[in-house]
Amino acid sequence: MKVGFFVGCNTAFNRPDLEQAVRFALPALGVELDDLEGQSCCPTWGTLPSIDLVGWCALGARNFALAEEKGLDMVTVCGSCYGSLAESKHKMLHDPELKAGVNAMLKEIGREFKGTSNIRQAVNFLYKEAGPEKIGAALRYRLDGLTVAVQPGCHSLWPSEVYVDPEEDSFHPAVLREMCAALGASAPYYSRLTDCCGMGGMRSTDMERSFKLVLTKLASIKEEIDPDLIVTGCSSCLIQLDTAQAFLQKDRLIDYEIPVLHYMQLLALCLGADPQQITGLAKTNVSRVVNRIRGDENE
Amino acid sequence: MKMSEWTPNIVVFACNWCTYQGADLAGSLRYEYPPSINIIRVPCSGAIEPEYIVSALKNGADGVLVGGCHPGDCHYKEGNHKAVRRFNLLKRVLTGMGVEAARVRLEWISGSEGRRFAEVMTEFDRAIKEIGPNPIGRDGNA
Amino acid sequence: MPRIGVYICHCGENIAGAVNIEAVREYAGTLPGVAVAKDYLFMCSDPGQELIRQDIKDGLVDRVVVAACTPRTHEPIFRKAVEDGGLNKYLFEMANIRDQDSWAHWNEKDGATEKAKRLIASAVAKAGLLEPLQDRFVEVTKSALVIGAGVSGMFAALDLANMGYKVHLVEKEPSVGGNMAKLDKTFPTNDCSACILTPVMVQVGTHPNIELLTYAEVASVEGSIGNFKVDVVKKQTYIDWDKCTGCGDCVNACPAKAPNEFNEGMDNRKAVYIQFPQAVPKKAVLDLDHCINCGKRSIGTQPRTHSVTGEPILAPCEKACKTGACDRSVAYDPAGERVTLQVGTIIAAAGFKAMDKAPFKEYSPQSPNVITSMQLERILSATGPTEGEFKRPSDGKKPATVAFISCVGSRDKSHHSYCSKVCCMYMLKEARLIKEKYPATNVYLFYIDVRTAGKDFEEYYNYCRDLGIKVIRGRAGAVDELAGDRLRVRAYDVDMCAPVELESDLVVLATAIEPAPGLPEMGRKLGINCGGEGFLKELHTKLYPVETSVKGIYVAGCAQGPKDIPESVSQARAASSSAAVPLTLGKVVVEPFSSAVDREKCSGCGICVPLCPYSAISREEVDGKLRARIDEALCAGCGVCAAACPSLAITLHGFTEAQIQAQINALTIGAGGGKVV
Amino acid sequence: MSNAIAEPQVIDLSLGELDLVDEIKELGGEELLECIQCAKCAAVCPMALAGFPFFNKRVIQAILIGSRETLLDDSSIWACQSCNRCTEICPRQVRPFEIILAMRRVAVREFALPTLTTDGLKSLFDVGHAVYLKEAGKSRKKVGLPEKPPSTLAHPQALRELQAIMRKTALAELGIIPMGEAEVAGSCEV
Amino acid sequence: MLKLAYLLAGGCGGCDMAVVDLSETLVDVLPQLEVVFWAPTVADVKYKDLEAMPDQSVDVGLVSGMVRLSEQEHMTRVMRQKCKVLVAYGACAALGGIPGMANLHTKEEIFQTAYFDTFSTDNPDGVTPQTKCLVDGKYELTLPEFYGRVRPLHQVVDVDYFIGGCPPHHSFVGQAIVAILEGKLPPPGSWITGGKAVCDVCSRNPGQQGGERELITSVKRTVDGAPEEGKCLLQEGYICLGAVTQGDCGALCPKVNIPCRGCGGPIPGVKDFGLRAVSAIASSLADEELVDQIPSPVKLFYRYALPASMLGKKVK
Repeated sequence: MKVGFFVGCNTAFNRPDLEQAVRFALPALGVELDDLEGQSCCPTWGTLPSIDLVGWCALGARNFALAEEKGLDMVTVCGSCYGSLAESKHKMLHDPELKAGVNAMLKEIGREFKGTSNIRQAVNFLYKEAGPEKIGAALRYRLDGLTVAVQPGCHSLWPSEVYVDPEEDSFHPAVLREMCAALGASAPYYSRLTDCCGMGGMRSTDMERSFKLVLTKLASIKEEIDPDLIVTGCSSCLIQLDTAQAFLQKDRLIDYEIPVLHYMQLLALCLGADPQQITGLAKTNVSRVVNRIRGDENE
Repeated sequence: MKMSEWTPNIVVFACNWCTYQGADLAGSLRYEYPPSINIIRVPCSGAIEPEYIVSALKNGADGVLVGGCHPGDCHYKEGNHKAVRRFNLLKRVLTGMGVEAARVRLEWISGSEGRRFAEVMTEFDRAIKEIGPNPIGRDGNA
Repeated sequence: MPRIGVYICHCGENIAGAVNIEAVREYAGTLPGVAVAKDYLFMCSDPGQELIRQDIKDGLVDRVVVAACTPRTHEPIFRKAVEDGGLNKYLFEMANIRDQDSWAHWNEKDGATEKAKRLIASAVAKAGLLEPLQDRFVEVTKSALVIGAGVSGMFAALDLANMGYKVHLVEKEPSVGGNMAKLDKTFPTNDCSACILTPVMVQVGTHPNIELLTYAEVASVEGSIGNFKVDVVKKQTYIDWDKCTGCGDCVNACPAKAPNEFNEGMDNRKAVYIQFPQAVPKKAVLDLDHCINCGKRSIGTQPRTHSVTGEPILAPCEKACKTGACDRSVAYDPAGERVTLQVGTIIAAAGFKAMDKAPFKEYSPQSPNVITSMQLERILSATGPTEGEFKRPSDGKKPATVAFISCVGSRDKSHHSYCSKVCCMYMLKEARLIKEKYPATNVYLFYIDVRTAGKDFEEYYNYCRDLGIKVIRGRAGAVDELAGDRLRVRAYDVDMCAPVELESDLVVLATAIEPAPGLPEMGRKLGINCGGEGFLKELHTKLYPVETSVKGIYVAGCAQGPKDIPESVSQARAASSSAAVPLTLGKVVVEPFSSAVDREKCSGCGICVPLCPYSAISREEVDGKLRARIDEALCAGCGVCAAACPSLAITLHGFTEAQIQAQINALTIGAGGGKVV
Repeated sequence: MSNAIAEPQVIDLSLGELDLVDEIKELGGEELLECIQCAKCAAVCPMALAGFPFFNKRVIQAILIGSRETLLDDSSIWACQSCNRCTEICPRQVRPFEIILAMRRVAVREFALPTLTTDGLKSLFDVGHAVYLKEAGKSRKKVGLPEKPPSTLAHPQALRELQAIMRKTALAELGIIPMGEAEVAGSCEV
Repeated sequence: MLKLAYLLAGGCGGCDMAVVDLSETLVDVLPQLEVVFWAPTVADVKYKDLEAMPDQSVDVGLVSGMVRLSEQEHMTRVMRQKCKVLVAYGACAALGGIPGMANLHTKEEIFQTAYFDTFSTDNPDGVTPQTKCLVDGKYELTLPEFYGRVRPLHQVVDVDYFIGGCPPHHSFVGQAIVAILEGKLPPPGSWITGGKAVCDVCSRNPGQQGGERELITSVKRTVDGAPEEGKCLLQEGYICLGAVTQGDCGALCPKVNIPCRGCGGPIPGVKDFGLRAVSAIASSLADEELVDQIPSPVKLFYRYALPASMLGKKVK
């Protein structure tokens, strides 16, 4: 099968290693990627959605139109992209007037939004289209004995009505945990699993307050699970959890560091990708976990 | 007549057990809707003869609405089933005779749907204003 | 030429505040046929009615139009005035210029005034064509049906039975008692529910005038006030109740288990079971869905014979039964038994259901320690799964901290937008019961608003707060599971302006009161609408709170909307009084708005025959020709036949074709429609 | 309990700008008046948990009493994470997040928006990405990717399409994006 | 001697044939009749002859056909002036008839089809009927004006009696003439008919067979197989208008498996034939979906009665 890869901003510029992980893992599982040339920002919440409802939807609709023209669904590893695109599509499909307004704008650039393509969140997409079993069978390395804490990310959960893969109980998400289990890891429940990481508008507005949320979350993870690794389903959560720990350590609010990877990075690793290419930009020390997974620990 | 001076004349045939009650409820809850709405009380939407609707149109009413009980809720078991069949067949005849489909409407409004009554009437009045005055009776049609 | 009197009501300010009465009265005076046009502050008052009576007596008018409120409430009052004045009471018509005019167009005074003129013109046009009609009377069957044997249904049944009327009391469960039988104590007096309810259940079970039909459901209702024909299906019990003594031996012997509905699924009952120990009637029921057919003894088969002893191989239940009530060789009809009842009036008291916790995912319903209030009632009840011991479901430990969450499913547009009315009080009651028994328990109540309107309720609230129950204003937003089967409640304390968290051993969801399953369907069988909220709709919220849109059918208890026990009982007794009136009178007036065939015009085509929902139309031969005939006693006056008659041979009295046509003309041509201005 | 607001200010209700309600409804917060201030949204709002003075419930109440300046003087509305948990749990289907978005739209129209937001918008217009690091080419190359992602960045015609759309939005009216030829920004991280 | 005038207005002449069909009956009544005018089919009298007669000098006037042309309107008015009793004779005069279906189109549309669009039309100069035209540059001819709509007789002049049928059944024509001769006439404005539906005389009426009518469970067209012998056509799903139509014909069509199409006109008192049919037929459908299966409802229900209907013609 073939899908459009919606890269987004954070992945492309902040964590291209994650982009590389996607470009490795999906084809390895038989999913062909299309680049959707000319795609843009989703646009993210703090920009057009906060200024102009129609403008927000128009930019989202342009991205959808690129996929529709090729008859493809889109896959993203970023929660914000997923949320913004899914929500704008939902709005346009439920408000004919809005859709007409958007299409009037798109007409001038020779495009049209029909609503025939979906935006899919990469982990849920793989869960549904490949399934844990097939993924488990394709692995070169397994995570047996590894304990991970999952962070699905708010944008794959709420509001559940706008998403195309809503089979999850959004208050007790299980997909990411199951997908980690498929790699051989143990991914136990912890009580602040659905809590927000504090990235996004909050981090831009007030970094200190944003870190307060990370701290509460990390404490719950450390105390209840004490994992080897945190696995996120969202690139924003990845950036927040990966970078915030150094600040918190500096302020002596924590005295530990838990490595953080996006699920697609972990998957690419298990499928045999070059660790440097797919995890090389992590700020937390992921190499120990990486070596352990690849059995390179003694090298 | 200038369009700006024109306010529609709308005749509503309301079933005593639901839409008529719904209209009462709309009033007692003070939901507003345009005063162009004129209700004729009938015991059941199944008692409405096609002639009533056409005669209202022929007399120059700009819109006619039939209000009955929701399917399954008819006070007389199945009067509204008869009403919908007649209405749909009549509508086919009327559109065949060149009457705008939007001039006649059938709505199920229960006695507890005061708000909906007001909303439907407001919307119908707006829709009628959009299509303009009823030409029947104004151009020597009959 | 008729002489029509038009009487315009100000309704205080209600009409006069939006409608220019003077202009309307002047206009009414110019309408064809109008002899008198008057207005008065309150037409329905005695001086107002006197205006009408006097004008009739003075010979000034012979038709009356009152322009006032809605005929749904005031038509009978004015008809009486017309009759007292000496006219046939059906020579009267109302123009609804309040509910359907002034109230709805309060901010458009000119529009409201013009509309009042049109509505009066329409009423006058119809009035000119009114004909005198005679009321009909039908004999009343002196018995009643009460549907539902909860506290409302039982009181309604007892009242009617005590007046000397035969009452059929139909209950879908095996025992009477309803939801109240599940409760531990009841506010505001904290009486033990069983102590006050069981004597009533016994009375109901033994009253000579009450025929109890438990484990039964209403299948269909036909007829009208005075003479309803009701089909009731007695569901199959697979136990011969004539022989069953309720000893419970079969229950003890049965090895098959099923979730116990009476204990809200918190423990198991047997496949053969007695609903609860105080059940009335105390009879066993076999639940075939959970029966495992021990000894291959499926229902309706002969037992195999033991190869050695030659004895028949019986199932444990029938072996245990000493009276032969449990006999699996009987070929019971799974459809049960159909009984037909003839009754004069019906009271619908079908009760409610407390919502389940499953839909509220944000509150971790998968945790056994997140329970509904109804489940807590069972835990607190001496007849419940813990025999009244306060234990949490996961491990039987006594909770040290309990959190209650209010409005779960109530005031919630995704579930029920109404307030369930009783939750605030039952939460306080449950909190109080816990606190009184175990004062060391920490009890927190998370509220949106505390609503304790009711006699002695605020005192109850104050008492609870004195006990140290903590009330947090702020609806809980999440319940997280913690290690050790504990839970974390997350809320925002509005008074502290801060998010709060509470670790708790037990979380109680005050789930909404919702219509009992199947209530809308029952409403349809009875011909009563359910309101938007799904409860049976009363005729008028204030003036006719127990009547319904179907004459002779009344409503009581939570079938009409959420209410507590005092209110349910009050309404039940009000419904029984209302339902007794036709029974006492022995005959009821049937409005003469029925359809009649003019045989001179009838062509005998028979189109009308299959259209009548009451099978009131037949054809008979008149001078060698087929002509339709309408049985007036069966006709309900819907007018379907009249509207369909190809020969216009059928007249619906009260709403004749000519009358309606006159109204149409008044509203259109009369109002300037169709003219090029 | 340290984050409870300790120093409340007296609010003169008679100074409330009541037309704010209509403005919010107009700009996408249609369900505003359904709110009964039950506080369920606040119970799980990241902003409330992180200690921001205004968050869903309080933003709505401030709008309802017409306290426009309070909201404009404070940056809280821009800290909303768009997590939409409030949308999911609101028993009144108010969609509190949409109300915050609508309030942001009000703020933007009064030019009460943070610099970072303006930068993000400019960057979105200039390169098609709200988040853009000029130095990213290097790290992309480091992990074996082309310097530019296959987006508007690598496709000038696509960028012109995007800019054509953006010129039709309120951005242009408000003068946030240049009307003439674009000047490519340096980097922007929102 | 009864003076009789007969005018064929906008009709096909079929009604005239029905009179002739009376055969022997006609012979019986002829000695009592003096036909003063019968244009254009039977007697050689000119319009001016009728115009010259004193007003109210003719006892009975029959007009068959509808009014579409100014000529027809003029002659109809002359008939009214000269006749004491004026009868709208046959479906066209009484209801507008088959030609009345032209009221679904404008005059312009009709001309477009008749003078331009049809396959066999050769009209290079684009000529359409004019009220005046000059022939050979010297003879001015006048033609009647073609009106915008078809009207039944009563929409032009006061009509005393109506007789339906397309054509009226001859036995019934006889009855009517006898009634006129004997002066046993109902009040003016009435139909001189039995006033009962086709079902009343139809042997297929389920009631006639000891059964009872049931709701209609399917809708069929006459090409869809043959109805069961003796069974009610409507019951079988063939949209028969017998219940709505006057049955002075004796249910001739249903007898030979043809559903009644309504030529007998509505039962007296019915304002609008088609709407009565809509109400009766729609009410009788067992299933809501069947409504949409009824083919061309306007033409089906208004085959003979469109100009006499409440709307009368297609609304612009």
